[in-house]
Amino acid sequence: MSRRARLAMFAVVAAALGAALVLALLGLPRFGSAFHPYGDRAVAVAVGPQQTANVVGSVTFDQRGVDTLGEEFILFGSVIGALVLLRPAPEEREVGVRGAGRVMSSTGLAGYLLLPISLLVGGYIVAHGAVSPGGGFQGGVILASGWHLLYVAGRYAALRRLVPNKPLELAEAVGGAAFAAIGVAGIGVAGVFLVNLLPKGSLGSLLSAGTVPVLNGAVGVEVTSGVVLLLASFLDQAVVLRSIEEADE
Amino acid sequence: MESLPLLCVAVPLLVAAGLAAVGRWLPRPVVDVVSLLSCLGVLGLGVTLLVATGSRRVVSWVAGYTPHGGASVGVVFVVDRVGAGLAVLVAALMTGALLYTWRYFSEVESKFHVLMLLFLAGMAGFALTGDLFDAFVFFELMGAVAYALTGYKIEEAQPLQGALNFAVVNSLGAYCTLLGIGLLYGRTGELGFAQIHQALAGHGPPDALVVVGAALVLTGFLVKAAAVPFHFWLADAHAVAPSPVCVLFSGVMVELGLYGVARTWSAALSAALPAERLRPALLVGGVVTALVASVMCLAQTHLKRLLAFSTMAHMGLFLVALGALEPASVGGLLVYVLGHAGVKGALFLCAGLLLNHHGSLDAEELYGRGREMPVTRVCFLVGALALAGLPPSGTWLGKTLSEDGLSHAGYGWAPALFVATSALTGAAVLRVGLQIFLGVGERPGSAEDTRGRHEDSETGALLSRLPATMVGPAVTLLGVGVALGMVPGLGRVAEQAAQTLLDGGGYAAATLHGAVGVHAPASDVTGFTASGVVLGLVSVALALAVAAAQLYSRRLPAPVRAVGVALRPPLRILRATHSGHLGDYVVWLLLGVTLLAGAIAVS
Amino acid sequence: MTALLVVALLLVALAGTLVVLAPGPSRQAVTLSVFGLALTVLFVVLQAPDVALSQLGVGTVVVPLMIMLTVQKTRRGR
Amino acid sequence: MTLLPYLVAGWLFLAGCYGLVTSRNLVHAVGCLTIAQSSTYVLLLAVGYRSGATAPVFGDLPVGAPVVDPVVQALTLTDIVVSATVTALLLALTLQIHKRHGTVDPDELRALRN
Repeated sequence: MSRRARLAMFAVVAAALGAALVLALLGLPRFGSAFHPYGDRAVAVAVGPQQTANVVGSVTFDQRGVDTLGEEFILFGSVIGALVLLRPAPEEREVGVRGAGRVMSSTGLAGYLLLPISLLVGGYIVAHGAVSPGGGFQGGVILASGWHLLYVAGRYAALRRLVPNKPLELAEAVGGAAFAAIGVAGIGVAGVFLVNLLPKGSLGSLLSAGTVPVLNGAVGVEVTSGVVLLLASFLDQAVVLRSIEEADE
Repeated sequence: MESLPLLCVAVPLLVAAGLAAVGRWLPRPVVDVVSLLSCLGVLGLGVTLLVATGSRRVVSWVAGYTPHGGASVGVVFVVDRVGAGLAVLVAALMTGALLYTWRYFSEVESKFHVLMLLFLAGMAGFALTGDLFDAFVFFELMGAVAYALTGYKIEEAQPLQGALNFAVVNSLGAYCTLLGIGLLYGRTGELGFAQIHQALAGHGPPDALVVVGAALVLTGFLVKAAAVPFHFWLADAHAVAPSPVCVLFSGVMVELGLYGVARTWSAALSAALPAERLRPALLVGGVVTALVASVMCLAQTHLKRLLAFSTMAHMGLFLVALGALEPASVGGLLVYVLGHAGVKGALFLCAGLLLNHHGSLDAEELYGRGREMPVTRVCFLVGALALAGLPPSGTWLGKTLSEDGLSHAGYGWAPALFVATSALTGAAVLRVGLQIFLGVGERPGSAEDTRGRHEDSETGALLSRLPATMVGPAVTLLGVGVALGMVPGLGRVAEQAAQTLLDGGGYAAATLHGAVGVHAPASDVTGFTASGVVLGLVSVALALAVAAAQLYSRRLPAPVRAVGVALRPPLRILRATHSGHLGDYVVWLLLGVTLLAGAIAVS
Repeated sequence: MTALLVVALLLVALAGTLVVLAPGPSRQAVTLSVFGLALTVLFVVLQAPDVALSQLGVGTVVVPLMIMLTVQKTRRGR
Repeated sequence: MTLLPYLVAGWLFLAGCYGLVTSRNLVHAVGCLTIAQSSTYVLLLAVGYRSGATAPVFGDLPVGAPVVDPVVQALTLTDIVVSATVTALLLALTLQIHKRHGTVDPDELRALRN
C-alpha cells in the first residue's frame, strides 16, 4: 500500500473501531462504582487468613501467584532472548571505550552519592513488599537503576570488566528458579502448587504474609540482575561493539 | 493427579532456569540430555492426564484457593481431553525438535535450549489454564520467546525483519485481548473462564460491551491462528525461523490460537454469546483464509515460505471445522490437527535437511539436487501426498471426519472446499518435491524471485552426511502423522473430546462446584467411509494434476495457459498485499477487529 | 471525580499524543519519559501506589533509556 | 464526564496504532506500541477504581475501610513487565535490523516483499 492509501484505510477503520469502542465503554459500570466482587474477596482473604497488609502483594504473590510466575519467566525469557539477539555478530568486535574515563566530576560525584540512596530505597522496597506499596519488581528496578548510576559515575568499560555477565546471568536464573522451586515445594509439602506454607505472622509486621516476602526476595534478585543485563547489553551495543571496518578506522 | 497440570509448566521452567544458571559449564551432551529428559517428563505427565481425562476433568486450584459457594480468589487449571492432548502434542513436537538440534545450535551456550524449554512451558500453560488472564500471561510467554527464536539467526537480514513483524503484530493482538479482558472484567468482575461464564449467564441478548469485548479477546488468538486478515506475520516468521522452531510454530503454536478461540468461547463467552453469533465470522474467515493461502502457496518457490502458506491454508480449514461449533466437525478438526502436526513437522525438518546439506531453500536453485538424499526424498514426497489427503494417513482421516461433520451440520459446500484446499497446497508441495528430489519438470531458467538463495545453513558449515539425530525425527514425525489415520476408534475419542470442549456449562460446574465427571455419549463415527476414501483420492489426483501443470506449464494447451495468464493480475494484487510492511499489517489487523465485532453484532 | 483526576487524565492523553506525533525517535524518548511520569501521577491519583512505583522505574527510566541507546546506535551509518 | 477515563484508554490505543501505521522509523514505532499498550493500564485501573476509597494497603488503615480493587492493580503490574520486556526484544531486533539492512525505515525494508 502507498502511504496515502494506508492512511486513508486507517482513518476509515479507526473511525469504525473507535465508535465500537465507545459503545462498549458505555456499557461499563459507572467510573468509581462499588461493583468489585473479585476485589472484595481478595481483600477479605489478604487481611484475613493470609495476614498480608499490602493486598496487591497478596494478589500478586499468593492468590494469583501463578500469573507472577509466568510474568517473571517472561522477563527471564526476554532477557535471555535479548542477550541472544544482541550477541556480537561474527564481523563485530569490542573496542576500548574512548573517553569513558572523562566523565564530568560533578556527574561522578552525584552518581556516587545517589548510589547508596538508591540501593537503600530499592532494598527497603523489596523487603517490605508484603506490608507497603512496592515489592520485588519495583525494588529490583530501582536497584538496577542504581547500578547504572555507577556506570555514569565511573568508567563503563572498567566496571563491565569488574562485573561481567556471568554472575548476573547466574543470579537471574537463581531468582527465577527459586520462584518455581517454592511453587514445586508446595506440592511436596502440602500437595498444592505455590501454596503459602510459611507461618503468616501478624498483619503489618515485616515477617507477616508467609511466603510473600520470600517470593518478593526471589523476584527482587531476578529483576535486579535481569534489568542490569538488559541495559548492559544495550549499552554494549551503543558503546563497545563496532563492526570490523568501523573498528579499524 | 491434581498437581500434574502445574508440573507440566513448572518442570520446564525450573530446568530452563537451571540450564541458564549452569549451562555454560556443562558439556553439550549433558545440556541436550537434560532438555530432552524434561520434555519427555512433560510428555509423561501429559499422557497421564490424557488417560485420566477420559472420565473427568482434572481441576486444580493453584495455592489451594478452592471455591466456596462458587467463588474463589485463586487461579485454576482445568484439564480436559483437548487440553491434555495439546500438552502431549507440544511435548512430543518439542522432543523431535530438540533431537534434531542435537549437537547444533550452540552459538550462545545453552540459551537456545533455555528458550525452547520456556516455549514449551508457555504453550503447556496456555493449554491447561482455566483463567482468562493467566491464559494471557502464558500467551505472552510463548510470544516473547517465539520472537527471540524467530530472530535467532542474527547474521541474516530476513529473520530479523520477519521476527519484528511477528512480534509487533502479535503484541498488538495480545493488547487487544487484554483490552477485552478489561471490558469483561468491568462487566463480570471475574477473570476465570468458569466464573465469567457464571456471571454472564442469564442476561439476555449480548450488548455492545459483550460483543466488542468478545471480539477484542478473540483477536489476539486469531492473530496467533493466522486467520485472514490477521495472517501476514505467519509467512514472514515461518520463512526465517530455524527449522526445528518452525515445527513447533506450524505444528502446534498457531493451532493453540484456535484452541484459545474455542476455549474462551465455550468456557466463558458462550453464556452470553450463542453459537449462531460466532459461527458466521469463523466460517467466512476460514473460507477466505483457506483460499487466499492456497493461492499464495502455489505462487511460492521458497520452500519454507511455501510450507508456511500451506499451514495457513490448513488453518483456514481448521477454522471452518471449528466454526460449525458442532462436536462432529470439531472432533474431525482435532484429528486433523494431530495428523497435520506430524506431516508438516516432517516437511519442515526435510526443508532444514536440504538447507544444511545444500545451503539453499529455493526450489529452483535446488532443482534435482535432492536426488542423492534417499531418505529425505521419500519422507518429503510421502509427506506431500499425505498433506494432499492420501488415505489412510492421519491428515486424510482428519479431513474426512471434518467433511462428514460439516456436511451433517448442513454445510454441504464444505467437502468441496476441503478437497480444493488440500489439492492446491498438496500440489505446491508436490511440485517442489518433484523438482528438488527427482528433477522432474522443465529446468527452471533464471527466475526473477531470488529470495531463498544462498542461505546460511543452521549447522555452521554444510553437512556432507546428515546425522541420524536429524533424519530420525523427520521420519518419526511423518510415520506418526501417517499412522494416526489407522488408529481404530480415534475419531470416536476425538468426537467425545470435542463434546467436552464445547460444553461450557459442564466446564463451569466442574470448576466451581466439583462436578468433574464427564459423560461420554455414544458416537458412531468410524472414519473409513467409501465417500471419504474417494474424496481423499480425488484430492490427491487433483494435486498431482495441478503439480504437473505447474511443472510443465509450457506444454499446456493454449486455452489452459490463457486462464493462467488471465489469473496473473489478481494474483499480483494479492501478492502485493503481503508487503512485509509493518504499517500495512497494523491496518489490516485493525480492520480485522472491526469486521469481527461487526460480524458478531449483526449475526 | 476530582479535578486532580481530570487533569491527570488529560495530561496522559496529551503526553501520549505527543509521543506518537514526535518527529523522530530521539525526541520521542524524551516525550516518552514525560508520558511515563504522567502515567505515574495518574496511577497515584487512582490509588495504585504499587503500579505507580513500577511505572516510575520502567516507564521513566528503563524504557526511555533503552530507546535512547538504540537511537544512538541506529543513527550512525552502517 | 465519568466516561473520561475510559475514553482516554480508547484514545491511547488508537493514537498508538496511528503511530504504528504512519511511523517512518522502527524505533519510533516501538515507542508508539508502548502507547497502545498503556491504554490497557488506564482501562484496567479505571475499571477497578472506587470513589472515595483508598489504596489497598492496610498499613494504618482499619480493616474494613473501602479500598480500590487490588486485582486490577496486580494485573497492571504484570502488564507493565510484559510491556517493558517486549519493548526490549523489539529494540534488540531493531538494532540488528539496522546492522543488516542499514536502515530502520519500514518503507525501505524490502527483504520480505512478496
